[in-house]
Amino acid sequence: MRRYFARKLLTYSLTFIAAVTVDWAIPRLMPGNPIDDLLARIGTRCNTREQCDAISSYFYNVFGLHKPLWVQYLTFWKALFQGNLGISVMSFPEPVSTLIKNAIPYTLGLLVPAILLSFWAGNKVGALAARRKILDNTVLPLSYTLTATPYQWLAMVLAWTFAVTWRFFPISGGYDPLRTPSWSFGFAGDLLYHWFLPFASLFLVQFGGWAIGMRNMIIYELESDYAHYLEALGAPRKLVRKYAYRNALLPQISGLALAIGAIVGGALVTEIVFGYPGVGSLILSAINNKDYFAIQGIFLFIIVGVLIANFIVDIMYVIIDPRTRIGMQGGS
Amino acid sequence: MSLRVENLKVYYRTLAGDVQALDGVTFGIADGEIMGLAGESGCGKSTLGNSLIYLSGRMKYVDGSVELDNKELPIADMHEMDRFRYKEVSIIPQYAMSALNPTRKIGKMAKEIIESRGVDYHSILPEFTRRLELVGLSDDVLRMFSLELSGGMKQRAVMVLSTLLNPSLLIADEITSALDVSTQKAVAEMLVEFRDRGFVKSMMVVTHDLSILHQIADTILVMYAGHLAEKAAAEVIINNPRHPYTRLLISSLPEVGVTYAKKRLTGIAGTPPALLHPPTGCRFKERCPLAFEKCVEQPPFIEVDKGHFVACWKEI
Amino acid sequence: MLKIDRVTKVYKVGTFGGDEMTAVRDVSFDVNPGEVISLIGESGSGKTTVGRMILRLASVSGGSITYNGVDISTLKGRKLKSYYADVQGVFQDPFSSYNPIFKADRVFKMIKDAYFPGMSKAEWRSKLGASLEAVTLDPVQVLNKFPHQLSGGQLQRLLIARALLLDIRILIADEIISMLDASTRIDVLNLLGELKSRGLGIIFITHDLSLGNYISEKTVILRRGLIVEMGATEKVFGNPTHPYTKMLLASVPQLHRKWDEVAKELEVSDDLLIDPDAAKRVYESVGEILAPDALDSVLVETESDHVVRYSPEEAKEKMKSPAKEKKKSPPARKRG
Amino acid sequence: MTRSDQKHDGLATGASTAAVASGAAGGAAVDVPSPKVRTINRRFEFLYFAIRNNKLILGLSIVIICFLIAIIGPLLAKYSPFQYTTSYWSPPSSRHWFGTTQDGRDVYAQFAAGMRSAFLIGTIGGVIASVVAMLVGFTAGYRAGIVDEILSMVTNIFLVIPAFAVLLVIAGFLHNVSIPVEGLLVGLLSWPWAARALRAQTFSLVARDFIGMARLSAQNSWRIIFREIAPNMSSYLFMMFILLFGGAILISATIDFIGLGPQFTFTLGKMMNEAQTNSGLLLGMWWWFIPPGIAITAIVGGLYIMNVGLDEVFNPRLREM
Amino acid sequence: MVSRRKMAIAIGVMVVTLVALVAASMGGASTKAARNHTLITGGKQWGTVNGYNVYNGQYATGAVGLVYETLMRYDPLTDKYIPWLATSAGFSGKTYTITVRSGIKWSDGSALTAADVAYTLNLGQYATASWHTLWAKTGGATASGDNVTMTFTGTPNYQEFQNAIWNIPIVQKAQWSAGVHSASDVTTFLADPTKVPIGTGPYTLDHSGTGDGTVKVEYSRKDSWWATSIGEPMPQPLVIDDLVNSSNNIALGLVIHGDEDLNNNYLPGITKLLSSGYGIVTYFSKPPYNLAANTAWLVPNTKRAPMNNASFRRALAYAINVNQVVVGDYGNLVQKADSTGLLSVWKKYINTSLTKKYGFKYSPSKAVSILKSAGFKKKGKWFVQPNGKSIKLGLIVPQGWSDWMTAINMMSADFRKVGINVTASYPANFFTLRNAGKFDLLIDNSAQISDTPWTYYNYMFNQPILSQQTFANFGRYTNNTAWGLSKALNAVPVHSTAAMNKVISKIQKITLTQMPLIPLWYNGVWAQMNNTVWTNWPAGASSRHYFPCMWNGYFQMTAIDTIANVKAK
Repeated sequence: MRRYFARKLLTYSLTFIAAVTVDWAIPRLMPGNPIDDLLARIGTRCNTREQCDAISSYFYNVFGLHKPLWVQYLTFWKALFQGNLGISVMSFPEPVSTLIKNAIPYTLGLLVPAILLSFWAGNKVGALAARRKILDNTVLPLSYTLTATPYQWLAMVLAWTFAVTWRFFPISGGYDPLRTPSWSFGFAGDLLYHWFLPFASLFLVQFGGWAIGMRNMIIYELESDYAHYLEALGAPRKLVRKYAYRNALLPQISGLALAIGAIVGGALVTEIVFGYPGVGSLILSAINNKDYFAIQGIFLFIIVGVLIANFIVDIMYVIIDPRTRIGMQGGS
Repeated sequence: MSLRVENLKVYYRTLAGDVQALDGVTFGIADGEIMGLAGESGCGKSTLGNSLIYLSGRMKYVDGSVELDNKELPIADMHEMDRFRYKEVSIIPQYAMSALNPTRKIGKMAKEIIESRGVDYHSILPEFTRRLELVGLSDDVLRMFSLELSGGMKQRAVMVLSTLLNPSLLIADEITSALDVSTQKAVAEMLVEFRDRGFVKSMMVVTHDLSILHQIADTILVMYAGHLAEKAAAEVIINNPRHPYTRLLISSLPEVGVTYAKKRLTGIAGTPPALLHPPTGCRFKERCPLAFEKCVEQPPFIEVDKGHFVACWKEI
Repeated sequence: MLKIDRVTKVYKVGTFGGDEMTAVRDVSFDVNPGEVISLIGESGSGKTTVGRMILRLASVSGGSITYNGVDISTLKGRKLKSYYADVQGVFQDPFSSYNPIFKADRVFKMIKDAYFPGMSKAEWRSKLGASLEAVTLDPVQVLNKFPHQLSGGQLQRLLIARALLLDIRILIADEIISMLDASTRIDVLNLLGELKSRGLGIIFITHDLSLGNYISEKTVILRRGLIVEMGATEKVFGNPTHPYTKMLLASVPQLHRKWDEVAKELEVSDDLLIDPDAAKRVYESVGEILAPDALDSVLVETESDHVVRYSPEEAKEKMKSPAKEKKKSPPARKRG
Repeated sequence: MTRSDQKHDGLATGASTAAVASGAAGGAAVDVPSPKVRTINRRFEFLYFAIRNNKLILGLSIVIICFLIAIIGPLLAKYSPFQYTTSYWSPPSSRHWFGTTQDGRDVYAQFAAGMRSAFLIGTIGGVIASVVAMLVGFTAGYRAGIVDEILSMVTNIFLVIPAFAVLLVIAGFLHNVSIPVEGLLVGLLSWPWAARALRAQTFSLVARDFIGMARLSAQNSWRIIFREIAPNMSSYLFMMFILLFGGAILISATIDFIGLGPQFTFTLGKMMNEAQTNSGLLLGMWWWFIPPGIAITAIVGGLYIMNVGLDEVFNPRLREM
Repeated sequence: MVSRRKMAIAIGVMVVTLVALVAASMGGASTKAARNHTLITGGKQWGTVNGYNVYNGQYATGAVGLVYETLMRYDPLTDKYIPWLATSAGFSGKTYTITVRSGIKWSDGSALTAADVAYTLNLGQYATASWHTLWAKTGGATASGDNVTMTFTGTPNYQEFQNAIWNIPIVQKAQWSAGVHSASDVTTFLADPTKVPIGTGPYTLDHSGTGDGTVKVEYSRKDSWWATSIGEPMPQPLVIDDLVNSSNNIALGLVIHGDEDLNNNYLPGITKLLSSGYGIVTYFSKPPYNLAANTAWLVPNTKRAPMNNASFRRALAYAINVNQVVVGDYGNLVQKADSTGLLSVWKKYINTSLTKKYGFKYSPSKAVSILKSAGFKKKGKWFVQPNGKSIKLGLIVPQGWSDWMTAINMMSADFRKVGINVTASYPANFFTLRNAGKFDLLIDNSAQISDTPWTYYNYMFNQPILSQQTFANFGRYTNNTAWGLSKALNAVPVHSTAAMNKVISKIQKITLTQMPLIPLWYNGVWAQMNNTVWTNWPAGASSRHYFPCMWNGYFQMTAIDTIANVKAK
């Protein structure tokens, strides 16, 4: 068990180190310079050259870009461990970590329910579809369509249908801007109201994937030896399917671990479509504003988030699958 | 007679057409009898074993009837057959090592399957553990996953589970082929023990290994290319075979003590016929050294001696 | 010619190879032209590993395998190629030995490409014909066919023919007949016998004692990577000494003798089903891994051309009186 | 890794889960009555099932139709995708089949060009990802040992890093990503699941005796990998390529949607991006953003369905269902 | 069938939730102020609201104007300065004297004094202050009584100084002197959100409403505002919410739904919606719909050939079909620029006889003939330079600026039609390329509307050319005469129109003949207003001639009048 986690931890650490290094290197390898962009933004207030030079050297200092690269790299790490992701250019002088902190609740609020509910519902419906021809003939094509749909497009279609044409839901935002965030039912309701469409589009795309996966896995499981054995002993179909479902769920869970990265990507673009104030919208404005520090910070945050999510799924898998659990305890 | 099979025909559906894997077999197994079913691969012996309990997707019931304890087995009806499975007919499958659900503890799986057949698990549990002990397994295995058992342990667990409801007929399908000689012997002797203790009334042991059957079977039924070739008491088949195929088969088996230098054995020339379009008449005639004109007709499976059935024109 | 000298194989298992599993331990024997050696053992005995090490399909962890005085683990490139021109193998599963998507005679083509690139078509055809004839195969029946269109016996014989193309000296036959039907396996076995008489050295790996007995001059009984008994075949089978050998012999299903008769004769207890505890013990001893105290056991030559493994104490006794020993060795100890 | 992991490796999305996994499962263990029955030619058998598999036919038809649009579509366009005409915001008409954008460009022309781009990027991304996956997977599976350890670690690292986020960052910093560059990036980031699946497959194939036979025939490693192992996985490789192809289209559409894609070529994602940023949604210009999404869904969905069909064709166990 | 039951339950739960959601959102609207007391604006604030430091270029929308105020305001529509915190401000000789209005109170209740003004102006000692170079030419500001004076050591930069005066927000000495001790403090002070900025304007920042600043910045009206005493109406909105903008598209949605009363995004297609019943209005009801804010220029890099050739630059000017951009790209939301590039505010400075003589208009054939007579030759499809070298130029704009991206696509097509090989692209590092002079052609509009054309000419001719040009003369045009004239213009006192015109005419001849920059169109003061909740918006057809715009610098022009005059419906 310890060895298993040691290995996982090693993978994750290496991933993290690689990600941090890439993250640090990319903006420094690319053409362009964040300070130029920052100055361009402030440009209207900067009327003479001396003044602009003074400001630019000031910003070079603030962002530590005047130091040798290796110092910058070490500083980057040091700052990272202090939870310091640098200062945002677009929201100067706000720290990037604050920007991310503000955006997290929205992204998690979208992602977690969407992942869990779609996983649960997709698997259930997929299992039902494997059982019933009618369902199979309806759910399956629908699922294929959904899972092949780009997240952003489904989001656009939902927004167009339910927010623009029918006006059932708001087009954008995390809550009615006139409201002040508070612990009230009114505000909670408003949050949910704004949450629903982005959630629905994330949910639907993933749902399709899980449903198909489960449907196909079940069919495989039903062809396995233990299923045939049960059938030969006259066990009712229900029991056989129950076993098949349980066992088919395991690869689905490991599939979940692999899919998390893609789902996060989907959530980002969905947020963008709906102007949902999460990490996705944040990274878009960071990119549009060439806010290197924010881009770096958000990227790292996403990596860490995905690593944590993967780790949770790993643990879940270990708990659910006796094979890995026993294998880890050094059993036979 | 515990089991009575009449003119059973079960074919395999393939692209090219039906493979006549089991083409009209008639035989019986008496109460308390262990019948060995032997033959080369592809002779239809597993098809016969399986068709008595579970016709898989590609198997097609064509003709014939099966009677167990004077009750007709609805082998062609997947659903109807459920009533008889496990309780009346049971199987230790070829894939016994992988027959256990990998994600259920063995006890729990047993409970679920037994209760699904309307039997109270708790009342049967003492007997279950007793039998597990008999085969050298402690009741700890009930709290284990199949992963935690060795191959032999899994096989024994399946043997006990399969026979727990004291079926009238047990089909043991190639259960010793993948085992080492020492384990093979233990498992084979266990089968006998199960019969002796009345866990099962009668048994059909499907294997390609005649020497195993000689050790444990009361009678041996030899199949060739979907047809029955010979059936007799085990000793008779081994020591006094009458079908040319059986004879050639036995004479080609090396034994401890026989050496290449001293006694050169020979195999049977040729290969078994394809069953997609099987030859008419005796299906062995192409390889048979004794074949003559009459062999173009299919020889009947006839009792030539008491309890000794042969399908060969030369023996009639 | 081929000398296996205190060969050990350790597999690394577990994460980062943290654990070790010794599959073969201190195995030594020689193979000479015109001689068949049977390596007999149950699964996990290391018999296949020995074969794979000789064929350089597995590396050697300890000891050495030398061919004509050259350590084969040093062979590379052209030298390895010429080693394979002398030493070849045939494996257990005939269907697995052929790439299922290519025609079966591709195995010949590979040999031609590697060893006879310049040979003319006609010359090659006659060489191939000779090889096929040696294994009694009709070229018309077997050439230009997919593996699944041929029977197991035909496939195994094709593989032997493939080895014969190279004018080999040593053939490793790893369980080559265990997956064949009873009606054809004896023919393949007889073929090995013929090759032997042509001067080939054959290592015949099997779990079936009767087959080893049928064909070989020398027998090596392996258990959990260790040689427990070894010697001339008639001595090993005629006078089985190690309890494991006896147990194996007693377990072989025989056509004309029942198990109890053999057991009685060999003094192997056969009470496992009567007494659950006994049953347990037998199973556990079969499934048991190498007992630690077996490590200091030694091979003792009990008679000429017959060595048996004993514990150190017994060995001392044996050394003193190497005469016909019939005493049972203590039962294998269970691991704590 | 547990066995089940290996079996079900490589699942970029839930859908591909089973599709890939199914490819991994071995042949059927049915008691085939006689070896002679198998004499039916495999190719014939494949074709027989292929032309009778509705899913394969349906998926393939969709993909072929899309492909034809990509090939012929641009030839039929009366305008260039970047050409500004004088009819702005117009809904579909006989002059502009798919209507025009707010600045008067022909949506059909953009759509047709976008279809071409989609197939191009799918091909580039799919090929690159397949090649990397094959190199890594084959090597790791064939070499085993320390090489395997290292490659697996690298694979796992790439597997956990969300490719999309990396692409976002790289594309955000690179300016003017062309379709080939975008395809390259997508390809270089989407191989890991395939590599892992291939590794498991190779692992099981290496244990097969014909590999040993090839070695005994003095064949070198690469020869064995590409002449013995790879051909055995051709169906699997093909299905893997299909999934990578579809995946590349989806990922690139997302990148393009964020506005980080190619500037001088039209892609379906770029169309959605322009429709979104120019408020096509709010202005009710459905003809602008509906077609590209339908096209992507059709291509990718068609590929998925095709894949399941192929799976059923290649894998006898699934045929009865 | 347990699973089916679970399914049913699940679907049930989801339906109930959904219904609850809709109900919740339709019912209880418990906002702080009723909608008809709340003015919702948006369009300026991109990204998070970050800080209220008005000397940092990205201060929260409205911080200057609603909270902080300036000494003077300037109304470009009438070309008049409006005394604001100062009752008067102007030069007498080299001394600039400011008389601070009495009776003005800071939001903490204390009075605005000359000391506050002097303190603010003396922040110019720090290099990060925008008026640092101006300040350095003076002996600093000194306060005496209600007056603050600054005395120049040489010729005063009249134009520049006057421009600065109405752009410097006045801060409270007591609050700022506590925290500002260095150059960096000037731009970062008050970053701490718990510190309420103390200003003189009609509104105060409401931290509780602003929250984390990711959604909006909220202002609450003060009960009293000094400006009512000079006839300014008390603004009606009790609350102003300026929403954080994430995309034009979302902004449009808000405007359509009446959820944003005033929006200052560039919203393509807004004209389509003017008559569609959403209640949306613009300043003008017909083209160009909006007032002009600045000139978009085509900037040729004069350090590269053939852009160093004035004839070539002229040919470029003739080749561009600006009308196509105006109609096709902008949907008539902008206007074609005058040949001088000067905004209509500066009409009085345009020498029409010069523009008649040297002005250019779209004419591909003229472009070709100019090129030919300047020695350019056609080689196949493309023109080559007189020395035979080929011409292959890039035209760039920043990535993501969609209207400009479309514009350069259209323009490069125009150039290619003439035979000049130009390719459009949108590099991510646009600003780096621009500042370093690594480009052929680009579009820029850095110079904004102001009280003096000097800002434009400073932008055009600023010298010397450095390795990094951060704010002006991106084309690196070196013309000492022109630069000298620009400096001379700076030294002409404000309001001396005749003296200014004399200098400007000379400059105009240079701009029209040498074409260091090619004026393209006037970017608009994008403003779409919704009449659903608030009315009385500025309109060209009414007497309310104000800038309906929340951009930086526009409050002290006339935007504050927009706020003061809106009325609840």
